[in-house]
Amino acid sequence: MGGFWLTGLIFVPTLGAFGVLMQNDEESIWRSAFIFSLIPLAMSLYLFAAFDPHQAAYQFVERYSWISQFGISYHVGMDGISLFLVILTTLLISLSLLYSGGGDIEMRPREFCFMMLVLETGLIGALLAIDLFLFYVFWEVMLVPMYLMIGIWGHGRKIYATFKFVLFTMIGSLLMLVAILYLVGAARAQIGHLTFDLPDLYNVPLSRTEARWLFAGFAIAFAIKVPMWPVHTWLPDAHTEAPTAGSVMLAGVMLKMGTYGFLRFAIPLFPEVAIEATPIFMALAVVGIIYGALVAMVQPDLKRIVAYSSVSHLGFVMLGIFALNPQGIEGAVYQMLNHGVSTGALFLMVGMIYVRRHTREVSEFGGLWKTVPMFAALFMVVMLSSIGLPGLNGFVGEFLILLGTFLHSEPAAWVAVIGLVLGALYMMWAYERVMWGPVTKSINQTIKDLSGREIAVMVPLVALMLLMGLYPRPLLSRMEPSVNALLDRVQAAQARLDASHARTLAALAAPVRNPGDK
Amino acid sequence: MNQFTLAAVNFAWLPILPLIAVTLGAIVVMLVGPNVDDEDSAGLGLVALMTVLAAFVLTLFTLGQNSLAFGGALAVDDYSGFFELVILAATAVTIGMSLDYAADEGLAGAEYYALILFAALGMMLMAAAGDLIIIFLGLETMSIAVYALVGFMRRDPRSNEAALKYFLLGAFSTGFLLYGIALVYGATGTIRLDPVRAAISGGMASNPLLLMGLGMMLIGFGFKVAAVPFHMWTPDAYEGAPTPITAFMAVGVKLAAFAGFLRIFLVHLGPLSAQWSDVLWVIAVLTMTVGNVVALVQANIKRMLAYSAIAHAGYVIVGMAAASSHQAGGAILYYLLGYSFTNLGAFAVVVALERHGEVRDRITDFRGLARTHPALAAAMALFMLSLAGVPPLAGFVGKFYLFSAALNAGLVWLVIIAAINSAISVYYYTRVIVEMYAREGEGVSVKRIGTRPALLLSLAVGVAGTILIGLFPQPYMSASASAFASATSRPALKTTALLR
Amino acid sequence: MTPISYHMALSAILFAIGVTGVLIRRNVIVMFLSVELMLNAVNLALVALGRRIGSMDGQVIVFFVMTVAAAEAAVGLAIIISMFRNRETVNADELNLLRW
Amino acid sequence: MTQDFPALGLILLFPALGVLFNLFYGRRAGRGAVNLVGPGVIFLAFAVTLWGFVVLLGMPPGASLQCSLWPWIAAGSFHAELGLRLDALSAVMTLVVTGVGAFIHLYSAGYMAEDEDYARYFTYLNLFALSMLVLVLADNLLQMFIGWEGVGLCSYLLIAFWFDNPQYAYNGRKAFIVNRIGDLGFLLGIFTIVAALAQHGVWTLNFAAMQRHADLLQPVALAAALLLFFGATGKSAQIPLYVWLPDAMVGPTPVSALIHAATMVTAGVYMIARLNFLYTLAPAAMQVVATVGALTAFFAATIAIVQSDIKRVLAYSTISQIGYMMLGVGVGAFAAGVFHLMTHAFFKGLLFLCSGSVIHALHGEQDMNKMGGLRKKLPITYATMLIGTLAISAVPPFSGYFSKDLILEGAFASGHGWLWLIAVVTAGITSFYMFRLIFMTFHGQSRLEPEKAHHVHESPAVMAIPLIVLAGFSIIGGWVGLPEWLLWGDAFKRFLAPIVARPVTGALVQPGMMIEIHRFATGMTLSGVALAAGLIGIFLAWMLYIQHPELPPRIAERLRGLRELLWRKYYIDEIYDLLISRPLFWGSGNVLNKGIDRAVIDGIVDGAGATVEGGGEAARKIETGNVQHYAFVYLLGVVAVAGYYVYLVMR
Repeated sequence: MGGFWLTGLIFVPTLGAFGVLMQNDEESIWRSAFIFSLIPLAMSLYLFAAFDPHQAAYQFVERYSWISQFGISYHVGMDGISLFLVILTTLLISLSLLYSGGGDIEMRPREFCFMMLVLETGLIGALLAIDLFLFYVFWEVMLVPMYLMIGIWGHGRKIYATFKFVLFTMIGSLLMLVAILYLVGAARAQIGHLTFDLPDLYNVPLSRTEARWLFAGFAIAFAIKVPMWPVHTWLPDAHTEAPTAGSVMLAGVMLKMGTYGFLRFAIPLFPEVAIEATPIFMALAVVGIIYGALVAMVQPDLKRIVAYSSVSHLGFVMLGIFALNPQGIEGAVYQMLNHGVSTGALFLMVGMIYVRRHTREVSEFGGLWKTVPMFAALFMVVMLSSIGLPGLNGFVGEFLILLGTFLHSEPAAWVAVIGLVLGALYMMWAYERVMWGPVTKSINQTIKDLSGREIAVMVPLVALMLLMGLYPRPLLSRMEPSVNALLDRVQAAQARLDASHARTLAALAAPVRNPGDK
Repeated sequence: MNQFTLAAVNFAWLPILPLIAVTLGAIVVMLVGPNVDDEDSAGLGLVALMTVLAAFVLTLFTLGQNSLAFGGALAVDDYSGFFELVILAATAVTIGMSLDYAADEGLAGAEYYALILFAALGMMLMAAAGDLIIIFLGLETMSIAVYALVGFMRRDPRSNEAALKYFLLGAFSTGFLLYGIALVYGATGTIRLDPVRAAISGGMASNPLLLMGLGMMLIGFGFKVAAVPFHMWTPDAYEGAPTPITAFMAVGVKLAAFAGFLRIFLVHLGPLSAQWSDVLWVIAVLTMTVGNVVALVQANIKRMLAYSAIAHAGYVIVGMAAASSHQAGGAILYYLLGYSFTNLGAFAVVVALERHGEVRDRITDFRGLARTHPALAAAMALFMLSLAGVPPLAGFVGKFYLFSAALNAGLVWLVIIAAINSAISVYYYTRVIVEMYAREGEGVSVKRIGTRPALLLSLAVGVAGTILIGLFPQPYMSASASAFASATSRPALKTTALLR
Repeated sequence: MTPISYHMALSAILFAIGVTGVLIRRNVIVMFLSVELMLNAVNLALVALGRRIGSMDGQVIVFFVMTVAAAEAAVGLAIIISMFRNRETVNADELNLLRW
Repeated sequence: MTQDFPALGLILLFPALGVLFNLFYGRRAGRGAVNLVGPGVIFLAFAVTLWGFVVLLGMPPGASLQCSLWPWIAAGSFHAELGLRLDALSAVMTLVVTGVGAFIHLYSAGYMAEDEDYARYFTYLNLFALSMLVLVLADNLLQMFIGWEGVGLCSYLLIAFWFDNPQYAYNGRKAFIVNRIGDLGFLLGIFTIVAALAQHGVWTLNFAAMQRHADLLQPVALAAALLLFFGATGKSAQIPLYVWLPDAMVGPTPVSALIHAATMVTAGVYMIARLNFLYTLAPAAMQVVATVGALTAFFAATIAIVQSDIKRVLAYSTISQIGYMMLGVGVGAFAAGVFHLMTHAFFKGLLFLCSGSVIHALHGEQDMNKMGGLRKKLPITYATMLIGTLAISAVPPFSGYFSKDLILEGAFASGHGWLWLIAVVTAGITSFYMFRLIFMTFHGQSRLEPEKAHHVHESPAVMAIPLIVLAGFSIIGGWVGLPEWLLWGDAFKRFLAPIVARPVTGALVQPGMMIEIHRFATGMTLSGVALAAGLIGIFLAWMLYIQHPELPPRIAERLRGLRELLWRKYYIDEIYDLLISRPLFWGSGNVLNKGIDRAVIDGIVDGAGATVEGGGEAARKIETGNVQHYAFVYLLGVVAVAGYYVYLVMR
């Protein structure tokens, strides 16, 4: 094991970023950026092959001391959960770059590629970090390029969108920072030395109140990123104003950072609180599912529709996570990937249509199938995957999530399934208005069908949709051990909770006979 | 006997060699000054720069030993060494960005650089003070020089006004500081700091003279570090002053003031921390909040940076309020280190934008800078992010260190307030970035940075510091920690007899 | 001999007068004089305390303070003059180019 | 016993290949190739099915062929594999799907001869066949769901095939959404079953395995059965979710024949028959199924009376007929239900194709008021359609007679007197409106628009052949269900018995047992009554539309209210629109989007921002520029600090 795979994975993009700065003419900028993004993609695919599917522990671990005074180390590792999110990242970055080179980004391509590659570093780093400090660093690092991408290459009220995006996330993450520091302090009291290493921070003895506050500190930061209802309103603005590639990365990977954070940090660090908080989060998730779908339904702007659909889909993910059983969590992880693929594809296609017509208003379109059949057909497939049609990827995730939810709490599942109908409703309605019906606007007669480059961008995604829909096993089997490891912690916590309840009951029952018991 | 004095000489002069060097440099500049006309004052600047570098090197030699010179008047320890080095670096950078600024603005070179050197001298004295008088002397040497520098653009009424306000209020608050010194002297019977600590650790926690004096000194320093509500002069002075001097104030003056502040309160009044940490708690909250909130609505970059400087003083005071934590001292020193480099860099960019006559100090002047001067814009963005506390830059790691110290001292709420504050601060720092990158503007055109080596160097120092201190903090952290430790853990009074 | 508290009280009163002067007088020169009054009030306290403690330090500081005050006066007046050159006023209320 | 039979995979493979071919090469390869491949793959699948069927016949009763494909979803202990299972039940269904399907594909080649989008058409059609076969051959519930939603998708695509008409597009979506609503029930049903089994550590959705552990399902049987049935009401257009089917008629007529008559809409019945072991555990659920079926049958029939669009009449008749099937399975006569499913596939497919041929001949005219007297012009169509009509009117010896008879028998025998009565009445209505259709279309004098009148022509062979074939089946198709006292008596029921009539441990009703009518006399009486009802219907239709064509308008006049009620399909669409869609959209738009999202949440966010900024504005105003104000603020600080220390000292 070992080697420098993960470090390479994280920092090759950074090198690439500076390599791109060297380039001058537009052609070579795009080409070099794309090539540099292919390297991590290849590496991540190799790691997929080299990954030991039976091992729950972190793999390809690297660890070097960084800030010894705080026991902070550069500690990275990969497990069955981060593996796929990393692959998703590398893939989407490459595709976004490939796509953006085709005319979506006219101005300042060099800076754009730079941002994209730095963003990749941030995302992958955050996914692989095992040291809390390191994680926080990457967590913030990925914020900056995204913020600049929206700010520079965005449209419309991009300034408002960027500020909203940054402030929302910043407030969350700073509170998380405080929580991290407090946790580390508490750990120090127990193990004597400062450490930010995740495993060391498990089982830090905390009073129930402390644990609750700390969990809140983490959960708020992650919930904002997810985003869960009601802290979701930054998302539609950010998505809508962002350039296509920005939306793709934002929806495709960044939102997963929130859900991933729950899986990697919030829940394993404070399992008891997580268990106690389950009803709240399930409720919020369900609200998000329905709410997001309903609001998406009435959006006039294609991108806003997709954006709100993300709120709904991520609601499913959160629901699955807090089902706290294998079906739910594996479904959630799977759904993260699905959402990355299908929503990424959706944003790409919306971008393609935007490049052609410079509008995203649904009402501006109609009858596009007549003029751009290939586009329309691909869009149909993507849409079907997004609404979870069995046989495509979306269904696997949603089914497992709902099953897990059902096994955990039936009412939640009963409400959540409605999201499936609503999802189909707003998607198909939008599709119908854009692709079907007569061609109302003469300008739509003239738009061109997909270019070779665009097809090249879409094909891998569509292929993934089919593959992941029909043969999810290679993914699920690799997740299983890691998920189980997580669940073991949860079950242990459950046991502790039950025990303490039992004790309190006993104490209530016989306060006199055994006074020592409390 | 003779050998003894020699030895004494050899040994005892060493600690003040840097000071002497700076003084001599200043005098030389002043003497040769009149023969040089203002347009090519750059030469004088180089002389001054050389002086500073010389002093810097000399200071390196004073490191490692931990003693008192001149019967305890000067503390020769890594603490003073640390501050002196940073101060000298700041001075060097200031001179660097002044070189063609001064020529550009037609400032009288001789006085200008001499005053900078004298100010530096005062700052170093404050850092090295082992004695209330030296504190006072250093403070005044620095202040008086800076008053003059702020008002250095004689024809510019803004400059005059800034100087006058700073001067009046400065003198005003000197009164309070001095009153504080007097009372502490009265209470403890000594003006040497070590004996003060010795005296008060004898438990005079409720001695009215001492407490009142402590309060007064706190106010006096509060003024110099621009803590709310003693901050009112800051924005005006920063805005009116020549930009390099603004940088000098934001970094040098602050460092010196904190050097004295920390040495007196954290080190020598440490035993009484129960008596002042609550006050600092309140002041910290006020300072951070006012600084950040008012910075939000500033349209002038220098004024904005002034308020940001106030806010950062607030963060540092958070660290002071956490005196009970062993980390506090190191955290503060480290924070100041990172803060200095970042701020110097930021001001260097502002300087780079200015052109004789034209004031380019409105935030909107940065509009479109990314298009016209990508390098400058990138540097500015870097500094803004560091000030906003975005990892892995110096500003973030500093905050991180401070906050963990404060949490370590149990100041959870203070830290949460601080966190919320830095979230607010993100807004106005990123506003600059938005102006540079996101907004469409023709973009100001300025002399290519490449043609101004000194300025370029200053920028480079800023960038390098901001990145390195953030990315590889360990050495700087241990340096800060040990520097602070050396001030607290001095072996019992070991004076070297010179003026005995 | 008079108890120390008398001197302290006197110096406090002088100090307060100085502070009041700074706050209420509109003429910057007078304000500056008030500041000098404050310093001298402190000097009085220093001398008195020094005498009570029986150490020279008090008096020594006073000398320093007086020199510093002189230097301060020089710079201060210079600033005021250059100010007056540009604005033809020494009225504190009219110094409001820089605000907000 | 089960035997591995990998060839089953071919049944899916051929249509799949067809899909790929038509999708990627269809346009380039040209119409000829598509017309060859499209139907061809289905005929191949049909052939394979026949092969399997023969093999199956060779095996002892209750045997099944299987072909396991690959493991699919697995998480924790839950796991679902993809596999195929051909037993008596699925064999019948598969034969119907591939057989009838093949001929309808063939017919399509002619019907779509003028449409330039033929490649897309056959892509969809093959995809439908594929999904339907996945549904039918599935050996587990989850895989069935793949097909279940897949066919929904295809019907969506095919209803909206001519999508440039917004109305058609809307109808397509409506169909899918209504189906999805039903599918929620299906999904929740699956969950309920999984949860119940999981409690006992059994993790499976495989039909055979579930049947083995049927006793574990007892506690949730009712819930699961009802939920799944809700799914069936969507797919099979039963009350309350039947509203989509009539609108689905805007699709190409072969589609209506294949999807909305012969195969897809009967999936619900098939599913219930498949899960008979579950339903027999929950008599109450079966009661519901039977009742809903009967009522649907009746109401749909009544609506059909007044329709004037030839395809809509058939659509409502389909709903009504499926109601019969539901009644059948509901009363435990699973075999009867499936039997009717099969015959119905024959004659209703036929009827639709005929109507298609009529429409084709009239260049898209669908209004029966603009037809009449076509008997001469379209002899083949007329003949075959008449056969179909006789079949659906349950006139012996046509196929419909035997299957419907079995159902009625079952209803009566299982003691559902009322339902039986409703069914009989409905039988009467059915034959009435069907013959009304025949008479209005083919008899009387022509009401054609003149310009259409002269180039009316009989359909080409490629369309005529399927008509004839299906007509043949509509006649003989029922003979496998001759009463047991006749010839090979009751072959069909005996063939299915091992699947649908197996005693279930813990079941309260024992299917198969209860519907044995041993008394020949009773049997005869029952079918006599039903037959009578049918004949009365025909007679009435003859009276009204041949003898006294002037009467119907007057009656309509007289019973205006009733007619309006039926014409508006009992206002169900309007009610749904009023109660569900409008509030949904209005609420989402105004309450959620404008209200909560914009006003409340963003209001709070921006408000907070504004507050901070306002605070800044206010605080900066303190910075008046007047140095003495500064000194004053300073002094305030001094007083505060001094005060604090005074307090410390005094304390």
